[in-house]
Amino acid sequence: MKNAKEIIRVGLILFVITALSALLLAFVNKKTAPLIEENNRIKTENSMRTVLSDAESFEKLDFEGEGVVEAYAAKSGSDIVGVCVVTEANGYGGAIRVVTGVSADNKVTGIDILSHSETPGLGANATGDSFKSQYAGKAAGIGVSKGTAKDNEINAMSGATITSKAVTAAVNTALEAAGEILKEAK
Amino acid sequence: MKEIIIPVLIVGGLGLLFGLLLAFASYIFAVKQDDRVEKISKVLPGANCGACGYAGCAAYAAAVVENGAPVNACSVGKAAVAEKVADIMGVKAEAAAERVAHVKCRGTCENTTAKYDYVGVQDCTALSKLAGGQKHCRNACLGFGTCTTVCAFDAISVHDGVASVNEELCTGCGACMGVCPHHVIELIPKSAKVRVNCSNIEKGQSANRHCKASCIGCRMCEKVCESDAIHVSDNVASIDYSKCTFCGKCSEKCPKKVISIKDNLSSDE
Amino acid sequence: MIKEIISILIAALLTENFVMVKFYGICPFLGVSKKVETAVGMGMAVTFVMAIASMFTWLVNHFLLERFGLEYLQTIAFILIIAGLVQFVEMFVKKSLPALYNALGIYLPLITTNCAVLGVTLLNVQNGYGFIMSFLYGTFAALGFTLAIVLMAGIREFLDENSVVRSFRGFPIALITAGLMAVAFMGFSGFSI
Amino acid sequence: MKGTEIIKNGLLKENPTFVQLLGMCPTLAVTTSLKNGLGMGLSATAVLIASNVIISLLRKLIPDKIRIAAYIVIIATAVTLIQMALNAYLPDLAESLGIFIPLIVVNCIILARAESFASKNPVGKSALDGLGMGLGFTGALCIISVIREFFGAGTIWGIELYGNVIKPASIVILAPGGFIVLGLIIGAINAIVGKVGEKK
Repeated sequence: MKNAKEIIRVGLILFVITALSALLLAFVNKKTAPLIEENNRIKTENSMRTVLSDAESFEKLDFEGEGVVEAYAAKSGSDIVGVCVVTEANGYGGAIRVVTGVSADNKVTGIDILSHSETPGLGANATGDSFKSQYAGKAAGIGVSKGTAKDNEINAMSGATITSKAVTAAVNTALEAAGEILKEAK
Repeated sequence: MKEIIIPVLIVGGLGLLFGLLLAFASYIFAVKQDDRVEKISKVLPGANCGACGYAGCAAYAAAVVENGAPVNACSVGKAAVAEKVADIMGVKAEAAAERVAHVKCRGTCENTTAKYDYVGVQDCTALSKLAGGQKHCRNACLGFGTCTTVCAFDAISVHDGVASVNEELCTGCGACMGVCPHHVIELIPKSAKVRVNCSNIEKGQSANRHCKASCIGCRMCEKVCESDAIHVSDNVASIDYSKCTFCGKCSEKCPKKVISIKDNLSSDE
Repeated sequence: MIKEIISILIAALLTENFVMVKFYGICPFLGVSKKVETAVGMGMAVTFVMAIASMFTWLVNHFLLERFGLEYLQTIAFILIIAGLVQFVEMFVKKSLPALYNALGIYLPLITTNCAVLGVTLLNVQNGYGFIMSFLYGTFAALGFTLAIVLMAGIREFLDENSVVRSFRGFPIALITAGLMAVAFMGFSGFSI
Repeated sequence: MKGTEIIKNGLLKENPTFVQLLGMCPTLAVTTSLKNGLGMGLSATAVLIASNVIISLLRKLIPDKIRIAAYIVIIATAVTLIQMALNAYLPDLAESLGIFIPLIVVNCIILARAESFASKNPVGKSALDGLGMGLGFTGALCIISVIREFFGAGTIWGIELYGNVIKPASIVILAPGGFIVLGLIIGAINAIVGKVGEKK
């Protein structure tokens, strides 16, 4: 019978440790979740401003789409100047969240990387302007080329083709979503 | 409040489940291992050199506990380890016969000459395949240092074409003995003052012709030894150290000075 | 469906080999690859843990975490499951295969922190694989790990330590060999069905 | 062992990266630039000290049967807490260190030190061991990342050196480069330590 008592004792010790850890985590998460939410919202707001500079305010739209996280109508005054779409795609190390600014005539005004877990020094270079600026002015269906980029194509980063393709996929998804939103708004 | 209780229940539940599972499993899989084996293997140096004759320290520890292997067999750990192992086993440890490697050859460049010029892999085994090596004497130390590569204690090195052992570093693990293609190295008690420095098995005059420092099998040492410790078998003398009293008479009588006394051994190096 | 399984198999074994391309599980990969038997033993232990872990973590994630929106608990829940499994495997191997247990030594408990095991469970969630797919990906990834570690053990056993410069023996030459193997595996990148 | 000896041990004699070859996953993946190497090293040191202290506090409580599960839960909790705190209160620091924190959970050094040191020694020594091992790890990471960044990207800490003049060998940053650079460094260290050993 001694064994049974021992087994229960060991089981309870692990229960106490895990329960305590979960309690701590839940408590800290409860306090930090709203803050993190707020930080993310500010960050998204800032990148949307950089991506679509001539918009003053961003109104969240309830738009559902495959790979689309959220979409905002970019307004200056009352008329819609463009659309900002936040999309996600799977890169080399994990999900990459991209915000794409789309002008009224369905062209990319600019993109920004909100979050990624790509390898530092390789995929992580996607956050650099030299890579992001390639998307400006492109229309839907952007291609990725390893050699010299033809029209509507961007140059993949050397050693990080998977990341380049993932970011491009995210931008294309955003362009399609923006197309639908702009069609409805007209 | 709900979103605190639920995680605690989920992760806590998982923890409890695994706690019970592991505790239960530990009884099913309880390994009846004698804790002395654990203690002994901790005390051993862990070099896994196999000098004690077992596959490694863990195997030696198990052998000591299960089938009573000698407590002082660890020649690397020497007396210190033997004591510790002894008191774990509750047995008295007699002084371990500390053993050292000894090269039975003095075929240096001036004592013997080369049959041919060898250009190829600098390895004794390779060289020994070519007519028994570069030196005229076919049992000589080949001098390419394969033994030095396997010695984990850097105790053996080649000087003037012949390997020689630094007895302070040598732990008697026997790795060099195993790898020497001509078996010129043997393990002898460290305290052995009298040593035979040749392993040439040829008859007198050809041995003489092949190397100035070779044993010609004249048996003078055998005649003069009172404790019947030294014998000549296939033309080379060898000492039975359990009988040898290190009186040194054989060394005086040996016409070719093949048998040396340890204290003058290091001087003539 | 079959095409998708084969493409995952090829990816896990070659193009995205867990050790050679994704850098997961290097500690045991270097530590245990001295002899082929221990490498195979380690491969089997990791395969068992990764296969079971992939299934178990998918169940826990689907029915418990996602239902209550507790994604932040993923790391701790998954690693708890893996640790439980590894300790179970450790006891099992200690009882029935003591020789393997001694050979693996510290590297058996270190399977818990083996990035490959936790990596595959998190990847299953991120790729949104179903129950069967998670199990398959876990097993294939483990086979990729085993392939790499056995190849490495084969090379290191064959590698004659004596021909290597004394200071490069052991881990340094193993690392350089692994680097050259990684170059070979880079040849597979971009290959897909 | 005295305090200073424990730290020297972690830094030199039993350096986790160069001698024990633990924590390889983050070491090879992250050392592509000095900034990342330092970031990873420091965050790993913080977690290592925290987990060593907690584990050595609880070492008498935790039965041997569930030691791995208990240790890893403690480590994972510590890491997740730090990650949450960073994201909430120091968003910009989290920005640069964000990617490294989850990697720490699977860093073998922490569990290895917990299992071989913290579970057998009092709190003071365990904290010192955590510090020593952490600094040893950070030092090693910095050495590797300086070399890989210089040859692979032509920059150090992001400052352009020769990148536009000669095309840097980007393979040094890729997977094979990591293995080979680390192998060469350990070989060199063995050679140097070997020489010093002989002279002593």
